[in-house]
Amino acid sequence: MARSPEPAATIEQDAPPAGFRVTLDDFDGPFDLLLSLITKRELDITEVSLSVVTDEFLAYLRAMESDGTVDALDQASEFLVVAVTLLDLKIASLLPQGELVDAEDVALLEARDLLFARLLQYRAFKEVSAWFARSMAEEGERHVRSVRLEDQYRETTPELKWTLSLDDFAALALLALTPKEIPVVGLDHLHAPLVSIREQAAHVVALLRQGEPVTFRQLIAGADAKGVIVARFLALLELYRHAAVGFEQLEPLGELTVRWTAENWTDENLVNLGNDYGQ
Amino acid sequence: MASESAMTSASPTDAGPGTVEPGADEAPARGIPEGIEVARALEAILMVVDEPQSVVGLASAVGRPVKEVRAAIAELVADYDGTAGGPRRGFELREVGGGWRIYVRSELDEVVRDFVHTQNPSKLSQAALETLAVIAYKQPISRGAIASIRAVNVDSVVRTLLGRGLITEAFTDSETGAIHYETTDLLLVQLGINSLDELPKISPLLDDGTEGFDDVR
Amino acid sequence: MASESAMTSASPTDAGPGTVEPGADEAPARGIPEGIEVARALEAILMVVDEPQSVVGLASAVGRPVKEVRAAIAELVADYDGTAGGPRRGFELREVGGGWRIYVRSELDEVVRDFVHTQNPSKLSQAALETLAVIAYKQPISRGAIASIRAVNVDSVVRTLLGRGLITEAFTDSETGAIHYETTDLLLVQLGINSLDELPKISPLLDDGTEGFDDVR
Repeated sequence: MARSPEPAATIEQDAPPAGFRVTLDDFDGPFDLLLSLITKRELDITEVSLSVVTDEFLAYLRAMESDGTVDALDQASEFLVVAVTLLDLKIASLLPQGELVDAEDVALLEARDLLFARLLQYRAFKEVSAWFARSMAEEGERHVRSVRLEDQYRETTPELKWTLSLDDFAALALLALTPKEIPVVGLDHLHAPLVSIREQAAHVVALLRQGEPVTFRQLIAGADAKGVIVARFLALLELYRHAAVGFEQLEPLGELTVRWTAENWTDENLVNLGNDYGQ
Repeated sequence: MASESAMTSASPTDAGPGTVEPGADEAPARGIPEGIEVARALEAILMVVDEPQSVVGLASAVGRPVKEVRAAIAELVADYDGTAGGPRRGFELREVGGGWRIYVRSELDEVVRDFVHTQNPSKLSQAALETLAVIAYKQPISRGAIASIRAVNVDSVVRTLLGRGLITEAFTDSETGAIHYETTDLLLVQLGINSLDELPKISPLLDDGTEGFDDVR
Repeated sequence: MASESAMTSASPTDAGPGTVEPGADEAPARGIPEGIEVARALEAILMVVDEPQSVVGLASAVGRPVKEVRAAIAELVADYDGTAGGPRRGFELREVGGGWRIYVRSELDEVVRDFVHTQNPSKLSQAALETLAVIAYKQPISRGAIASIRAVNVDSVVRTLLGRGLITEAFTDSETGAIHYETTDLLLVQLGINSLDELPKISPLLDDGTEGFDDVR
């Protein structure tokens, strides 16, 4: 059985976390990473020592994050799903085992089975791809008879009937040369109309920069669509990340007050805001 | 056009029950000159082809029943292999990619190499090979489904495979608009196999948690 | 891919007067695998070459003395002609223009001609026309580049267009080895124009045509 190729990146087991050097490019997705971690520890997928592998997986994820290599949301999310599942499983294995099987346990078991099933499937295709590579390499060495047609046959092939006008020909070229994009599944129907986080951030910033603390309720006043509320909330989180706002909440689920705390804020900050969300 | 046949995956190799075989009794529209064996006509045709030839195609070319042509091919294979009394030839007749073609016998590939200025296509990346494997076993399959098995975006890899002619668009789902892909005969040729049935079985590896993967061989 | 052999015209056919003939005593630099007759190696080579091969060139390829190769060729001629005990093959080994090449035996010309005709209908397929249009507007262009624009494998279509004399090889990229194609005067004649400058302009849309295909050779 073909071992998955060793990743070029190395884990330095005893080095401090800062010593991790990982490039995302070395791993073709989360399963690739997970599989290589499992293989490295020589563990069976079904008897994975979850704890160790989960820690390593998360370490990679963290390193990727700090490298800034996780920029594409879709890619990061796949890694996150796997990480979260692993983490769940690890937590479950650390907790004292109760006698009762509750719904959460069942859900965890299902999550584990699903993760392992997908991982096994991934491994199966990865392993069989070695056969593809080998067969193609072997067949590439073979020589098939493929010679120029003897002149006597070449000369007697039926004469070409050309029916295309010059304009038809140009039209055909235009058709053929028009980029044949692989159609992308549209996401438009998922949020219609699209709400720009940046636009909503501009609204939020405008309100806050007047100086007075503003409650979240006030910030979303007049928002007529759920998407707008979500976008303003995300905008707030982004602003918090940039240390532009502070929060005050006296009791859990109580009124949330937002205060403008940015010392030097330029419109350039605003332009870059929400880039992570692709909007 | 014959050249297009490399793109279609339906192989006319096996004439189904519904296929009309050129009858032996009918006067063939074209055919072999009096007194010449079918095998001889076949080897003449095999000298000029540049693509695998299906049994049905060959039968139509020589104006003989498929059954007779199939027997003649078997005879030629044995003949070239040296199991029919003659020498083991430097070439062989192989069924690859849904048809028959003359190949140099593999032990002589080395000797022949210098004579053929082949432009070997650059090797596929590991990601491309794995994607190709997924498509080969799960076809027809949409890009979304491939991406979910591989847990990565596969757009550029799919484009590479399309450009290489190893996969092609099978159909577009009328509801979702998702294009489904399937492998081509060219892939079979490059793998040196005659049909998808010759792919290695991978089901044992999928036995655990195979729910929803029943369609995987 | 082996099919490239049909495209290359360079062949070591003519060994010039300065060619050193491999001596029988010297250890051959390359040669035939242990236990395989010279005739078998020769027929392997003859199956894949486009151009007639000189005896000297063949001798050098198999690492044997010219005399021995000459004898093996005579043996093969008799073998294929059926005068050595076996059947009279559908192909024959003939000396033409100072070299040896495998040809279809003349009594089977008719069968092969019919076959070739059916394979080459008098009208070009849509795929061939589109490919031709791409070449006309983007020449000189490599097969890989055509494939990436058409998002399909174009090998056989290019072969058809070459066979029809509508395109020709412009040059081979010395670095990548990729053959670049251009259209011929025959296309101009068919289109009724004097030069490529007279092709209707469609350039504005072409600029973005190649984006995103970096990974394709």
